[in-house]
Amino acid sequence: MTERSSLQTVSKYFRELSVAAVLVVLLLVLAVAAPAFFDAQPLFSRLARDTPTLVAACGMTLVILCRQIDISIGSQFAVCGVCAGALAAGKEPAFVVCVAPLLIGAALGAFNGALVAGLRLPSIVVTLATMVMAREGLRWTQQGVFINLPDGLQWFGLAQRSGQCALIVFALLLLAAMAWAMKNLSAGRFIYAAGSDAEAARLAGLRPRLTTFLVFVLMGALTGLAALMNLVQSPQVDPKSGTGIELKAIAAAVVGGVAVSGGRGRLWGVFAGVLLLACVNPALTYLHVEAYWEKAIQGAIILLAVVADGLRSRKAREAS
Amino acid sequence: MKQSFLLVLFLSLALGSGCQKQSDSSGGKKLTIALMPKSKGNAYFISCKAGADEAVKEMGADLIFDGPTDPDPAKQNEIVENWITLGVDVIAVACENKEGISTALKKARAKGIKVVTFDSDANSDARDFFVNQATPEGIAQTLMDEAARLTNEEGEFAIITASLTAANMNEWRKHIEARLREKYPKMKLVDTKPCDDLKDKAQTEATNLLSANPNLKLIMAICSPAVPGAAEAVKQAGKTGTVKVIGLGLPSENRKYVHEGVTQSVILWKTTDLGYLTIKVAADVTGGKLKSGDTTYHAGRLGDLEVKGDSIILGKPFIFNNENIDQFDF
Amino acid sequence: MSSPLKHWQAGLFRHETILLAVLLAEWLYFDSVGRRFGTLDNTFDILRHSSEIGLLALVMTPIMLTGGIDLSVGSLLGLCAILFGKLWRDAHFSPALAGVCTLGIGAMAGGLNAALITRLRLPPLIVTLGTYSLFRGLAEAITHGVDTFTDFPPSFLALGQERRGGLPTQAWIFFAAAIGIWLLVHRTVFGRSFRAIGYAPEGAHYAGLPVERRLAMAYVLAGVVAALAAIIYTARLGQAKADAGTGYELFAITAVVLGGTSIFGGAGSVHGTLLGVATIAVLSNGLVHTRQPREVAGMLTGALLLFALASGEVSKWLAKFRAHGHAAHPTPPLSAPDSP
Amino acid sequence: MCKTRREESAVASVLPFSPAGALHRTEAKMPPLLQLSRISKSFGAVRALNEVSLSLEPGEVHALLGENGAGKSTLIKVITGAHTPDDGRIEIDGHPVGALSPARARALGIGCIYQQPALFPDLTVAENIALRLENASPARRVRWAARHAHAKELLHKLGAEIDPAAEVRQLSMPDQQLVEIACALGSGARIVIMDEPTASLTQKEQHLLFAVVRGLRAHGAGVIYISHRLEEIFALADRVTVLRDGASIGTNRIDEIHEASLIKMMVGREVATIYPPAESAPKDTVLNLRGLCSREGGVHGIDLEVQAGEIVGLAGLVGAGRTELARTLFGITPADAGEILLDGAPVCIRNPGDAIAHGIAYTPEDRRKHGVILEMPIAANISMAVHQTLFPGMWLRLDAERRLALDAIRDLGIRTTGPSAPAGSLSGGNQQKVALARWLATKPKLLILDEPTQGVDIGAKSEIHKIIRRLAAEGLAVLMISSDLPEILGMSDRIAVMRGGTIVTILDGKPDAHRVMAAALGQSAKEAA
Repeated sequence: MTERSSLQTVSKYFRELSVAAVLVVLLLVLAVAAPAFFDAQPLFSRLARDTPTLVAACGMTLVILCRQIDISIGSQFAVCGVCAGALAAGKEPAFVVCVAPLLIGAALGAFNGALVAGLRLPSIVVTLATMVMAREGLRWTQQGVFINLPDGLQWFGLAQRSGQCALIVFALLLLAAMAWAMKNLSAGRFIYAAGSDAEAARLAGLRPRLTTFLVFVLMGALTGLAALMNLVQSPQVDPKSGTGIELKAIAAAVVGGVAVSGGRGRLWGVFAGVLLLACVNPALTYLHVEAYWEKAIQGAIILLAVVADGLRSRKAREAS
Repeated sequence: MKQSFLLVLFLSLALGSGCQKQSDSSGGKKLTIALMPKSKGNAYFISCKAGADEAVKEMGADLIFDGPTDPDPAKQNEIVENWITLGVDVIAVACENKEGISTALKKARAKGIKVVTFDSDANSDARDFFVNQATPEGIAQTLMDEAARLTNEEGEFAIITASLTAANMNEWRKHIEARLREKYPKMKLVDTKPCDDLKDKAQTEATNLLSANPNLKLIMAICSPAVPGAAEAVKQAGKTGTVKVIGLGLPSENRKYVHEGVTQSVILWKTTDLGYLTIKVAADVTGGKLKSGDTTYHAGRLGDLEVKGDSIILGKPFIFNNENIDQFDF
Repeated sequence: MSSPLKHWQAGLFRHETILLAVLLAEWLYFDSVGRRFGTLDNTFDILRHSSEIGLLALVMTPIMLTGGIDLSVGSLLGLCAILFGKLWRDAHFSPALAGVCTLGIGAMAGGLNAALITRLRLPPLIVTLGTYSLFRGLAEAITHGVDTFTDFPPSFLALGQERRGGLPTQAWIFFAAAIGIWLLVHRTVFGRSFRAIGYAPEGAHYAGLPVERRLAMAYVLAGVVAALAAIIYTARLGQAKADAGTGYELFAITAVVLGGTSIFGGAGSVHGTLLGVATIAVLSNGLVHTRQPREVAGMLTGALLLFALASGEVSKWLAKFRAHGHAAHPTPPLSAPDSP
Repeated sequence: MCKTRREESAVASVLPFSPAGALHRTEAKMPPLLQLSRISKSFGAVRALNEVSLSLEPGEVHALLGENGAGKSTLIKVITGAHTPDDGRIEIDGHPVGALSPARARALGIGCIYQQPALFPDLTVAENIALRLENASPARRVRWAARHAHAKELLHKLGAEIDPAAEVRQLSMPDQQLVEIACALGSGARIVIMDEPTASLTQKEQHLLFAVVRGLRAHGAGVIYISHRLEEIFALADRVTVLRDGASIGTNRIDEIHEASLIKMMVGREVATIYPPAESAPKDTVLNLRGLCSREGGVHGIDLEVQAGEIVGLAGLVGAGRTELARTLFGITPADAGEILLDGAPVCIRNPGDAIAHGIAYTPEDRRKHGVILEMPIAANISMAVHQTLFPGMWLRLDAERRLALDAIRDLGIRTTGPSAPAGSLSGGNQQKVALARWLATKPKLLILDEPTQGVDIGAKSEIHKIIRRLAAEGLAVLMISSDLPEILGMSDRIAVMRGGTIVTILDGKPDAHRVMAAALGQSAKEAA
């Protein structure tokens, strides 16, 4: 009985476990081949560098669970970062600098959400459009000039190590909180419901379109937060920052087992996905693999993850 | 069905309007200079543009400043061809990729448009003059020599580049490695990482390089966002001073790190002068004041400059360091 | 179809008609403002510059009609370009032979997408997201990013730079491809199947259509045409490098969607896609002629995309008013597929 | 074993109440539970509801009758707040209520069982029920244990053996329907609407459902009950309201009206409910199955013969393997053992393509999802299975296609504006005819019909029956699956009864309902009677 149930859990969490397994293997290889990988300092700053991606991936997970997608977060990220940076450079009080990117992100997200949920336009196209518009608009106004930040802002004025720890802990708390909420709060279940079958949700009185809209707003706010968390890690803002983060986030979610058809997937899987993808690139450096293999290997990993799943569900189909 | 019919109708209309437009010629009363950076939204070229604007104001010419949003030879090529049909008088280009753009530039010259290249050259038969702030060899050697000086000619170092496909940086890397082989046998290039022209990625890459190669002596960042990125990584790793940082970048972006002693030296030329000179040359080539065979050229406020063959020498790359960096505001 | 007036009204609200109006407006505006915009040379420039992305957009159309998407075409263009270069320079193939091989390679790459999508029933978005990185990565790995292929024989470069019979050479290829794909989508059983699959994959299966074979066909075709685009690209620039075609997939998708093809599959047309490509190409070209900075082109394209979608929604509403109330969910396609 | 337990619990839930008691309640004077006055609703130009009035007394089962497209579903959606009416008034307990939203309607005690279960495939049974019953405040903490307990209790009340932790996507159609019913049961709604709840239910589950309905009535709730099956109406309803073309034709007490006049009200004309008689003697064998098995399909040991010109009815409970057998014959879940002989020759069918090539045609159960492609023109739908023959090579021949479609429209009497109208614009019956036309175009030897008249209104139903009979007369071998027992009995020359994935018996001649049900139910035959 017990082992049968344990088997069930295994099959239920197969995806999460398989990703975690791959991650563990990779880490073991590194532990043997390049123990330097686990030195405290690089480890901490590496993790800190990855917190923005994690936050963005959490938001993206919600969006995909809603059977939507948002490829504009890279541009949102840059816009929020630059605005926050400008405010900071303009000697605005710290809390303004911290709140502004969240609000701006939320506003941008609301724009996407309004078009997707309100006008029922396909999200991939809407966000494709807003991505280009935001990115080019920023390039036009900012012309790629860095913004130098005042000294007080980096690590929120904390010491470097404690600042990094703060970021990491905060990101993990956020993840845990969201994971808990997705499982144990009605709001979270509404998101699953809306993604699983919007019409059924409507008939059950759950207002899926409002849910979708709010998820986009949340996505925007989280993007702003991610931008802020990236901002405080260096004394300058690069107006090109955030380029490609949308692909990272989507890839992490997919590798973590979130179904693009909506309604299926868990944040812990996404966490594993983020960690895995975040480890690949440094691993290449530590194992002294030539950099030009990077893209190919990342692509291969994404494919492997989905192919494994595909083969498994195919077996399931044939077994039934 | 209907639409496709309308489409045909539309195309014929387009061509029609084209044919009767053939005749009109460029009424060029005012000199039109088209200036193309490798990519828009790049601080380096913005500071070049500052100088260009200055020159244009001096001579009262008409300046078009445009380029691809991301460094893409195909798009550069496209814009040049658009300028040809637009009928500009002279084109000044910073080439992302020699061959990629030379075809278009040749076409421009065939149409009687003067072509000047700056920052990075095209094939020599594709342009009239090259405003030579520094040849790839020059840059590479300056970088390598500086690196050698800082590390006493021995130890490991790593390079951070924009992307593995950026043509001019690959050129520099080639010459750097050549220089390394012939002059500094005791130095070793351990790794080369791309940063996609993003400061954040440069910082991450540098962090990994530092701990993956414990006895790294120096990081050489050959694209401008990478210099502050690498510096920040070194600083965070607490290796300020033990691991040197040098690279090609703007003073304004690196001043802080240079003062803190994280970055030893930033190598660049006076970008505003480069822009200024480029426009001057462009104007005078069209005006006929500058012909091939000249050996000196009077470039406005820059005074007389040496002309080597078909390239005007702005001067050797300039090394910014703690002493002099505050004198420059770009 | 009852009265010509009604037909005209129906046509009025068709996406393609709106788009055509936008295109004409663009053209007339730029023609009046830009001094040399309307010239034949410029028209040809537009043709030459949009032929590669145009090809990708054309071949993206059948895929999106099946409800799929292919993010890997841009990367595949890069991979094919450098493989073409390698075959010609290192394997000493003649350009013609190298070209043929490249097309074959493109087909195989498309086949990889197809296999993963049909055999394992994986979502195209994810599969091609993977191959998007994979193909580009292979291109960089093979050339180490550094290797650039140049000095192709002029006979080959003519393909991308000369004119034949009054038109740029690649324009002929482009139009041939356009006609071919138009016929494929609108006049053959294959196009029919694509739509059916896009609207109702299961329904198509129950109707005895070879769903997997048709899907595979769409993706393999995409691979071949991406290879063709790679060859033209190489000929136009006279060089092949691993970064060729970066981001082209987004341009292509933009053009297709702008052309009124539904991202959900089923509804859409090749002439719509052509209009989409033309609209974007004319816009970016015209802005150079009116001396607007490049960024504006991007912003306007985005805005145009949203506008087109919104107007599509409006016309759907109007269509609903004419259609039966119960047919409203799901809404019938705006332009009834290939109805004579 | 489990079956009997289901039965008992069902009976238990019936016992305390008697219809008499319910009727007594209705006589007691109190404001109507629900009062709809002159409700109107238009979609674009189409007037879906035209000044419809309806009142629902406490403790009443009020049947709503009408052909497809008469406006029943629209009216329901108005009551549940899914549609907002353009005009008219809604009162509950005599108090007018303003604009209804699904949430508000639920708060007012309105529950609904939709025709196609409106469930979340990715979520568990327990959660599906909970999402329908719990009040929807986002900040609420989810109590999983309570959810599961509650779901278990409700399902047990229904006597349904469904694991609350199972994902709905894994449930069979009838089980999903049961989950729907559980929702309605648990909602404690005072106004319960059931839109063709029996459409996919087996006889026995129907009994469970009826018990639930009577239970609700006895509790003083009002039930609006929609069905095409008149026998159900007469078994359950107190009053019946007939809709036609979006207008209310009239409301009668059930004991004051009889079947014929109801049908007349619905269709607006006399319709023969008698099934067309067999016209031709069966000829030589077309289909011959020997020990057919399909693991994927879940059928085994099938032995069956179908002659040209005869209609073989395939009876049995949903999930007995009837549709599965059809899918196996059609190559969707290919057979992995046994053999299929067509005209005596063994054939191998790996996919629908093969099936079509061998002259097998199949109109699937789920018309909207599999039968036709709603967005595509009628012509395209009809030509879809004959691409090879109609379009030699690969080029479409639109004129030929149009002719084909026009012929079909004429022969089968499809009511439409023209062959280029999207199939989605047709009523259910006409959609079914299009699906039929698609397969007749393939000139099949064997025609498999899966629930050919499910959700089809009476008028179209008898037309489809005539068509089927005519096809048989023309020498086609017909295999007809139906859960509508009278239909099976009326149409079939022979009836093969399935249970547990295989054929348990084949009844010749004209057997009575009891024998069929007995065979279908296996040992618990008496309960079926």
